[in-house]
Amino acid sequence: MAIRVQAEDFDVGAELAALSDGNTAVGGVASFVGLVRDVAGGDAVSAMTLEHYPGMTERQLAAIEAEARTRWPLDAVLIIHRHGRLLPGDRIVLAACASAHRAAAFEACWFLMDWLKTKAPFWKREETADGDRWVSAKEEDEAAADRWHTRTP
Amino acid sequence: MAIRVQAEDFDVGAELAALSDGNTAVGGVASFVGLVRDVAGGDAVSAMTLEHYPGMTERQLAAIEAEARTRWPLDAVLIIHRHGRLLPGDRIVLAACASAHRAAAFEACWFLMDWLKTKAPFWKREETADGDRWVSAKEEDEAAADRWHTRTP
Amino acid sequence: MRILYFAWLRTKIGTSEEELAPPPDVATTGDLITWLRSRGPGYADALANRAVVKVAVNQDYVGLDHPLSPNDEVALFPPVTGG
Amino acid sequence: MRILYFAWLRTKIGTSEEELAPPPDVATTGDLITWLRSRGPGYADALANRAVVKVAVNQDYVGLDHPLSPNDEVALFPPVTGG
Repeated sequence: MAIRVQAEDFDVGAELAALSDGNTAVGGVASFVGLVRDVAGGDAVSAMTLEHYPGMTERQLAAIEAEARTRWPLDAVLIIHRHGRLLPGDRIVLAACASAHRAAAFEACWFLMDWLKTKAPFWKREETADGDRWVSAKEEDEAAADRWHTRTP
Repeated sequence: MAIRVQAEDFDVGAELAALSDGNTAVGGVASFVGLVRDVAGGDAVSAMTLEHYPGMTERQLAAIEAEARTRWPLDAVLIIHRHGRLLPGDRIVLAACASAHRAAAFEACWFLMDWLKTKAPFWKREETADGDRWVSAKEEDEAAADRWHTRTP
Repeated sequence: MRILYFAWLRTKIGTSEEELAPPPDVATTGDLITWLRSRGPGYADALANRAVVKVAVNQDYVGLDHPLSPNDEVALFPPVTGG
Repeated sequence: MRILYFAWLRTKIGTSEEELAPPPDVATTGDLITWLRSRGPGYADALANRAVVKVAVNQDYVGLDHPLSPNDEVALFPPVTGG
């Protein structure tokens, strides 16, 4: 299990290499890096702050990872999520799955991101020219997570 | 367009960072790194050699990238594929897609890998205890590529 | 009972955490929200629309009919927006 | 006409590339394969099963009914196994 919640940035290349290091049964590593965008809802965003619920965050991410491991044959899983103030272009999150099989790695990584978006207790506050505002949850994120209830890998 | 066919290894972290560098419209980068496995068809593999068709390889990869760009809103696409002799654990291929939208990045990256497996003119020759052998194409790879003919993103 | 608030629930209520002893008739998470609403305009505003209030008890998501114990850690927050 | 062979077609035929001038009745890629088979046991073995022979003309995939021109670059190879 590899779940990390931190303010610091992370080294994507080193993290991905570590996922398969010493395990030559791994055929591939699928990953997703989420970045801060400079625009949201048509407005320029100069920065954002990620608040989270320490303790529950780690608990929920661990549960998401455990669920992924029951659904797909994974050799390694990694989720790193940052909190605190971030600027456009900054990395927010890394999800990565190593597997002998390409489809398992892709599906599991996508699943992690969809669940993380709807289950992990993080909240984004954006800084715009009109002041600060909390980001609203997107219905499309709920729909993206819901499809994993019915879809069999 | 970023297509590279090379004998040398690549720096995953640097390549992924470069995909979104200076473009703060990118919300995420989905990627896949393919690795040499130490076992195939139940036999231990000590090394493999990737032969390719110089010229046609670049042409097919460029066509695959162009197709992905017509299907999904992508800010950047990268495909790096190595040739020559590789050892278990070595990186073979990197496919990565940057987009404002998570689903587009994931789908496009998966599409690239499925098409690359069935369209890019590379052939693997494995070294085993019983001698060298050419890898046979997998029907499951054909099926994986075929689903993109009907599936609408 | 320890009550935590996050994101705009926290800013509307004006605190991130408080130790409260709800009356005995507050048996469920739904009861707790109803009772909290009566504690002031900030609470009433933050908890006006139950549909956008998520509840966790001891760091697990629960519904509005979840039973409460005096030593529970209860968190109220809007739908999550990380990732 | 420049003919290229890859992977096990190359090893069975024993060359990676040759310049050939097929007779005038070799009009299509299918005709070419039939003609190549007659050039020797290595060719016959390599090209025995058309179902596993892929053909590219000037670096694009084509079928077995594709017309040929004298200056074409024709490549014959097994199904690809990269990635």
